[in-house]
Amino acid sequence: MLAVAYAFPDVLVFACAALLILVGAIGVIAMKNPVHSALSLIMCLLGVALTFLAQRADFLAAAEIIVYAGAIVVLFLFVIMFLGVDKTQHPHVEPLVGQRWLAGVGVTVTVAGLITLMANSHWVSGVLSVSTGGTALAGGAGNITQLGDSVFTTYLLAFEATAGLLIIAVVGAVLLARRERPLDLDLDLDDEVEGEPSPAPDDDHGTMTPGDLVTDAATPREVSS
Amino acid sequence: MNHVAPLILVFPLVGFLLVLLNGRSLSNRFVGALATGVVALSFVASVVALVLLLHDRAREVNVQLFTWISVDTLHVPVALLVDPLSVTMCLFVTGISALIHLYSTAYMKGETDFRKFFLYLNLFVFSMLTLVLANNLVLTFVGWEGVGVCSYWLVSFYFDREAAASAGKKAFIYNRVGDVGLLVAMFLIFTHTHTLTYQGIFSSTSLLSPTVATLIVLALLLAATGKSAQIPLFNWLPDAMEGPTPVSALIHAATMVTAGVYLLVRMSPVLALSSSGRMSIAVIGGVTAFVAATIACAQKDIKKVLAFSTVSQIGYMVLAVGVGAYGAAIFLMVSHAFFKALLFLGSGSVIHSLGGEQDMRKMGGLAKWLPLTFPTFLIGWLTISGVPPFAGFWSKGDVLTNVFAHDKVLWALGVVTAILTAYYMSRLFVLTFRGSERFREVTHQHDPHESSLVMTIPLLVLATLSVLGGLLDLPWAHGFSLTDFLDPTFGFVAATPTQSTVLQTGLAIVDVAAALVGLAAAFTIWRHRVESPRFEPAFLEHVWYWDDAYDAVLARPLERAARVSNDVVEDRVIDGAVEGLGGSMRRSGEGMRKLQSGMVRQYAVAMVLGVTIIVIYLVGRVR
Amino acid sequence: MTIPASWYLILAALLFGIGAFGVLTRRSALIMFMCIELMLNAVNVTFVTFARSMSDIGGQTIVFFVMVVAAAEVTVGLGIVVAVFRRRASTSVDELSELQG
Amino acid sequence: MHSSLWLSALIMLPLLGALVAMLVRRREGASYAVAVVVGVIEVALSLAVATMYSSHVASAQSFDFYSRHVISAPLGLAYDVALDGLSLLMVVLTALVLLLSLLGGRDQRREPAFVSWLLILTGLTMGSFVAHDVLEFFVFFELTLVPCYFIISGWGGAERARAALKFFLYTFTASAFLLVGILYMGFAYQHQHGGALTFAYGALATTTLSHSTAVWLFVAFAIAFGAKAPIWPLHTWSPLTYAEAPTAGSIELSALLAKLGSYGLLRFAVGLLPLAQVSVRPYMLTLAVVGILYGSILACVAKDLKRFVAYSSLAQMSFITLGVMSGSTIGVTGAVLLMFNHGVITIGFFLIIGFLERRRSSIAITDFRGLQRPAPVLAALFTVTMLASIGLPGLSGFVSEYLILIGTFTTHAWWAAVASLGVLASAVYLLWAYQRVFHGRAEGANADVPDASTAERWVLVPVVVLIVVLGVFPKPVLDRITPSVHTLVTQVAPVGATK
Amino acid sequence: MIATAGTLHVSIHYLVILPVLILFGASLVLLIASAMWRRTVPTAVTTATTLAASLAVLVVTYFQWRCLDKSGPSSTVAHAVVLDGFSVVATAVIALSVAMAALVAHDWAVRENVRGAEYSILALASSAGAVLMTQANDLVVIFLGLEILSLGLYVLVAIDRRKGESAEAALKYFILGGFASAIFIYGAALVYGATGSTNISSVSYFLGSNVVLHPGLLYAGGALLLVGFAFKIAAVPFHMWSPDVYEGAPTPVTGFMASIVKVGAFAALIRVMISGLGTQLATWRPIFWVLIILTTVGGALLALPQRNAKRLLAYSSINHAGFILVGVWAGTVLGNAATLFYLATYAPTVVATFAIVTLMGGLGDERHSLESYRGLARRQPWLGASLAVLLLSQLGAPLTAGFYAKYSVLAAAVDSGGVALALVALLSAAIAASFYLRWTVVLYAEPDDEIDVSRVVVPRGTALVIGVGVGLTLLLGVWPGPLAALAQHATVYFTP
Repeated sequence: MLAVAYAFPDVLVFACAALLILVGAIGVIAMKNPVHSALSLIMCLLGVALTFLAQRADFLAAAEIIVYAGAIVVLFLFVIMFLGVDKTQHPHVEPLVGQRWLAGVGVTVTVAGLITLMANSHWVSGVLSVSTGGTALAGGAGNITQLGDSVFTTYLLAFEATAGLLIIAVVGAVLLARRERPLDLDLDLDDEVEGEPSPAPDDDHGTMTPGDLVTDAATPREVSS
Repeated sequence: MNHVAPLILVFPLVGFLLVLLNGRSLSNRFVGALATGVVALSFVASVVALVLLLHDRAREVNVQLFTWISVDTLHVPVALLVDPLSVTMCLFVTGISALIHLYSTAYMKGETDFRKFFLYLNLFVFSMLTLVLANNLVLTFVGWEGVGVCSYWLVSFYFDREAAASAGKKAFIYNRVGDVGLLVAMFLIFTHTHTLTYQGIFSSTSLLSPTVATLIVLALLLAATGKSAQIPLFNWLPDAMEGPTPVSALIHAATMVTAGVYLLVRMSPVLALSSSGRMSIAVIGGVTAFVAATIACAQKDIKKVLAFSTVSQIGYMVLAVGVGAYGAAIFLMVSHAFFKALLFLGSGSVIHSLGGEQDMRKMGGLAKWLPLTFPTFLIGWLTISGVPPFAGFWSKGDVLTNVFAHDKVLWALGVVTAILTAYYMSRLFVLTFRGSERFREVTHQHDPHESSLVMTIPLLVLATLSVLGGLLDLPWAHGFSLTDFLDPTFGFVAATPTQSTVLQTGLAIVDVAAALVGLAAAFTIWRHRVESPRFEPAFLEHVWYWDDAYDAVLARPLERAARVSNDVVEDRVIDGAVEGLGGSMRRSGEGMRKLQSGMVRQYAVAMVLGVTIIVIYLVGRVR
Repeated sequence: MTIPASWYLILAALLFGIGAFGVLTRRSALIMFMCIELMLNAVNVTFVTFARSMSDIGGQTIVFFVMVVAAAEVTVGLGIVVAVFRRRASTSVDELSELQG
Repeated sequence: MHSSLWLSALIMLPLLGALVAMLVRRREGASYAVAVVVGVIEVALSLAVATMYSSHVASAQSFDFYSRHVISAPLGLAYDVALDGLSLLMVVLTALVLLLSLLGGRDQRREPAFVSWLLILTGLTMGSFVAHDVLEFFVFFELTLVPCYFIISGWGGAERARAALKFFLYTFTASAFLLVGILYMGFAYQHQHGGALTFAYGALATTTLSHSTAVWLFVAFAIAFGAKAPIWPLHTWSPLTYAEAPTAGSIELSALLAKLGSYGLLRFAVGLLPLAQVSVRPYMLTLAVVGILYGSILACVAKDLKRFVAYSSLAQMSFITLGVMSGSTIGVTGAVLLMFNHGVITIGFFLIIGFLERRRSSIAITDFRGLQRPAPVLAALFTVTMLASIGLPGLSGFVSEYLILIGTFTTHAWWAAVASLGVLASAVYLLWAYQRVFHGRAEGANADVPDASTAERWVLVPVVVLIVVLGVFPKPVLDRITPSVHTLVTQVAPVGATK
Repeated sequence: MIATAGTLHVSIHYLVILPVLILFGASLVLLIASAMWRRTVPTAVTTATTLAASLAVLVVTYFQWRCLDKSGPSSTVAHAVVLDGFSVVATAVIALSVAMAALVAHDWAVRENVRGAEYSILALASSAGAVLMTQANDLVVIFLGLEILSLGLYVLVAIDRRKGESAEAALKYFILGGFASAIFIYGAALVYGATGSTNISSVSYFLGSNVVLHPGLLYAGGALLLVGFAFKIAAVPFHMWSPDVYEGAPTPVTGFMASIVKVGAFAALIRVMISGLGTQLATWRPIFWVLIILTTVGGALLALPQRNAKRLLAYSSINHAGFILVGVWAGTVLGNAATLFYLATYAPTVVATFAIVTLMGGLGDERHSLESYRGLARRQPWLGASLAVLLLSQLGAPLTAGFYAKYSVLAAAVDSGGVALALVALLSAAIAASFYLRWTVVLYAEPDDEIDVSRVVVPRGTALVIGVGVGLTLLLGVWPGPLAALAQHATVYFTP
């Protein structure tokens, strides 16, 4: 095993990545506790980052860890904590008849089918290097340069569009997460412009949540539901 | 001729229209006079036409009026054919009609629908004349149907009575069955000859193959059985007696019912092409004559007896046609018109005198109370019984002689029928005029009274005609007889075997014997009796259960079929399929709705399964 | 030895499948989101693998966009979950079936 | 060749009339007056057109009043009108139906909305009959459903909603086949001849189609038109709908709109697919014969008068189908004539039934008895109508029925022979119904039924006059129909007999 | 289509992306205004801004069309977006829908006393996404456009936070939308692997110049992309979100969503499946075929038992989606033109319909049972007649735009040999007719005394929207020529 790893370091890397990914992914769907799921997700994402590294996508590997593991999963965890999420759910109990069975068969057949189809094409059939004009992918700093070039040329519009996407996401999150004030839905962006959702307390259920700590005390309003 | 022939038609039509359009403003008297007058004028015109025709060497005149239908190869003109046959028919139709119109003015007096009666009657005369004078089958059909519908109206004249209404309907529908035959005959003829005028058809008979000709003849026979009340369509006629008695006399004895015979005679050149067809006609006629005669022996209603007697007599005519004795058929038709009209009007007079009673068991001994009706009726009775020298003897004898030449069995049947005829007519006569007076209960102890002069004059005229009718066609008067006059019309007649005078005389003796046997038997049996189950078997009284058979075989199954069609086929099968389709759509909508459970994960599964199917399809495609 | 692209692609497909299965079987909206993240990551792996196979930087660039989308989606998604949680104190999607039929 | 403005006027006048009727709806009776005026003008116009129509116009198709304007080339949409012997009578009938159903309808049916719908329906039906472009025809044909739907569902009987829906869905579904068929022909033509998409009648007639395709198209057309006509077994909407519709609605439906079905069958199925029709003829004829007998049988057991007329109409319309499919000039001419005659006769029937309903608030046959005594004029009018329907010679029904039967006999003897039984059957059910309603002793409410009022008599006068005149002297009409029919029928001369 | 790698200069034809910029810019302006403004931004201002922006877009599309006429279709920003007739017309339709929906939403907000700019901000941003989809020439751009559109809608659906359904609908929409997005982008990845690019021009160029002997990867990618679109347009069996979302969302949002999502998604669908992967049309057709049958028939059948107006319209829109797919199935110029024609007629119709439904919903937006429409046409003839016309148009009655819409897609299908398809679709329309008619009957039925028969107040803005919707429906029904010609003309420029 070790010998194999020594002889083919790439295989070792791949094996590690695959292990991380699959175990992490299965963890996400199998864990009872959402927090555990989130942690499994991090594991999975680390594996994904590893595959990126192994495939000369150094920058993306870094971004994967920073954006996903660093921001997104943290966001998840934050919300989980914030909502004090119920742990009563048993992933092993399926209320919908046949759901799991259908899902299993459907997904398995689909994935198998997709793999078959991919194999039919010898895995890749596209032309080489449309955007880099045939030059090989660079690693390290070169990778960043290439990415930068690409973003500001071929994908300039997409890049700009992501800006819009983020803005709308922010606005949306802000709107959604505020407390219910049915007759007055104006935006108070002053203190929420940074894009983090500002969770509001859940007064309906009388539970003390972390959200209460960030309630805008400066603008006390009557609580209504 | 071009002016006279249309006039024959126009007079009754004018009468009809005048009454139709001004009915309310005209008095009953005027309407009666008008209706009678126009028919009389029509008779005059017919006489003129006869005179003109006699001066016409061709003995055939075509009067074109206007084009009725003209499409592609189908040309139907409104045109009249004046030839010996049509003129003969016109004469006796208009003549008898005029008499019966006259009779009716008195008979129908006091009826609420007096005007309507004459309206129908005039229209009937018009239709009958159209039938007779038409120069093509389609126009004949117009008259054919016209008389049918008038008969419908007149039979159901007392529509308040359910029986009358039903009888009218029955008459029309039975006729209609025959009409289908006439239609099919026309279709066959047109398909093969591309013409429907008589002259056109007769000049292209060579285009008709024997099979087609037989089919045509059979179709025509069906038409004739309907209109002329022959087996199997004869049993509407007795029911038609629900109509007023003059109607029975005119339509259901003298004129309309002979239209079938007329049609067959008219189509004689086509009949000539099919011997099997003619044989069928003869058999139908012979059998009908016999069967109707047997039934007449057991009827209690005076008009019913006369009705079956009519059927039987027309059977003779049809028999005559079947053996190719067209002249004899027409001769019998004319003489029958005289004596049967006489008998009906006489019976009408009797009924009238008894306040509407028709049951012979409640009559008897009327001879002394009805001094004019009795002798005229006596003449009628003797005439129909075939007693010489009255018209019936000659005409029936003519028929039987011809039949004898063709088929001995049918002749025998004819003779037996003759015996029966004499028998049942005598029975009728005895029960009505002889024996004890049984009518008191009906007349509420009043004495019966003779009818007015207006009613009896026609009786007298008809009685005269019945006596003298034989002169029209005496067997030895060759060259100046009805048959000779008519001969050109028939064109080709199946050769009548010449018969020796001895044989003819022998046959005449047989006829007389038959009549006397019938008379004697009737007098013996019925002089002292009113009812006699032995001689009135139930199956005869019930018309051989003919109606019941139709009921069982046709009417009831059809009714059941209608119910089944309505309740099962229509509601459940056809509409059921439609509604079921709609229902299944609704149900499948409801069913699919259950899948729409609100469970988001199920929605996702549906999506995945959709993807799965697409992927499977694609995998299959790359393979 | 260089790992063939097929290995990565199969790995990605499996990851995608696991993610999809998770979406179908987990009732917690939060975990469903995580599963969607798994699916997106499978896409990322696929892109990167293709980018390597074809020596094309485009694939890597797209991964970048996918990450942004993922982040944006999560932001909005969690906002919705919070909104729903306010009413029901549950993140289970099975309890959301008022709208149906 | 006359100006097509005449036809446009015939189409537009009722539509404008509807608009005016709605505009003046606030004034009591004004809408109705407008509608009646429009109806009178429409009848006059149609008679004028009928008089002007010359059956000897130069073109081979013998179309008159022709003109074509393309509305949208990409959609293949055009305004294209023309008149020939097939549509001439239908135009007159359309105008007549409008006027008579306006005059004969019940008083409370004189609401502005009702008369507006009626006018719209007339305009659209008129459009269908003069449309010389297949797509244009379809548009009009389909559009007629809308006013019908509103008329039935707005002013019908107790089950009006169901009846209207059933009627709409039946015809709407069936017309799906028509639209697809039309499109198929249009594109087949375009693929063969290039150029813009067109549905011009003359153009489509020249499309070359394989035999099986043509047969399929014929079947599609037959379904669409068969549901409208109706042809057995696509008729089951009609009893319900006729029974539930208001009198004017029943008149429009059976006297007029049903004719759209047989007209369409003749003009488009037979006219555009002459060779296919030879193959399907036996089947269509069989359906027609079955329809004749089936309709007659069901008419015998119908429980109310409108259903009764519905089934008798099924039988009559089947006669028309028989004639249309006969493949003989005589038969087809008879069918065209019967379309008109049946229309007139049905107007008569439904008007009288409407009068009876007004008197007794019922149309159940068992509710009537012995009406001839208290209402002799009504009975007489019914009798004339009935006898025309039975096919009594001298009245209009006979000429057409006779032509159909004899024409069919020359080409398909057996079918015609069996169909002749329909002549018998019609007598059976009509007389039976007559006996039950008018004969017998009138008692109770029936004894006090008033006879036809003067107004009612005058409404029926045109019906009776047409019945008699067309029965006695149909020649001018036949002379106008025959050339067009001949052109249509002789298209198949090489294959089928033309006699 | 070779990318300009190596240089950092990207030429940008601003006219092309101006509609997106305007819409997004307006959204941003409102966002900033509401952030800066101390008080709540008056609804009138936000609505006016939305209207101004969408009208500006309409004006821009006019110039775009002029530009097209002069110099033909073109692509810009490194071929990421294109200017062609299709995108121009689709953009115009979206702009019109946005304007109409804004008016409806305005009156809704006034009635419900909802203040604030969020509807306008999100609607403008979403529509920017939709416009981006119509122009996008790159799978990634389509993906981003789709996400912008969707994220905006998720939030809009949840905007009425008084109601639990609103949030429920949003969550369902979101979960399934995210799922579908993941599938879509996976498809994009596979297509990328199969062709070497995500740019549609490049993809089509690649497929046009290479014979793909082993198209498995391409097929897989295409299929997943198709599924992504099928979800957006709510094709059966990917439709299940739509009734729930239509019902749960605030009614003006539903109308907005029903129109612009369809336009954006169908535009992108055509660009991807017909323009990009059109060489494989033979492979996609059977899938479309089945989808169409399921969608048309399923939508119609599911609508039959509905008693809720919004749900009914949701299923009806599924049925319509099936019809529009018929045009896509054809895959010809005629088919594209028909699709465009359908979208252009359907969008205003459906917005106007939902405008009336919004009105009828009453305060609280809750009265949506069909029973509440009983006798409407008798109380308020114009409103009732308008709804009747709109329903008849959706039914496909002649003399309404809906007829020619259906007609044109069916014509395209028949032209391409899809007789059976056209027939099935039409028969589904017959099924659909029954529920439209049932609704119409209710409109004209005798009012039920037990139900509140208060007159519905029709505010001017909504009245205008209804007027425009009905007017267009009737105008196009009588005179479809210009739009048909435009649609036909538009697709001439289709592929750059």
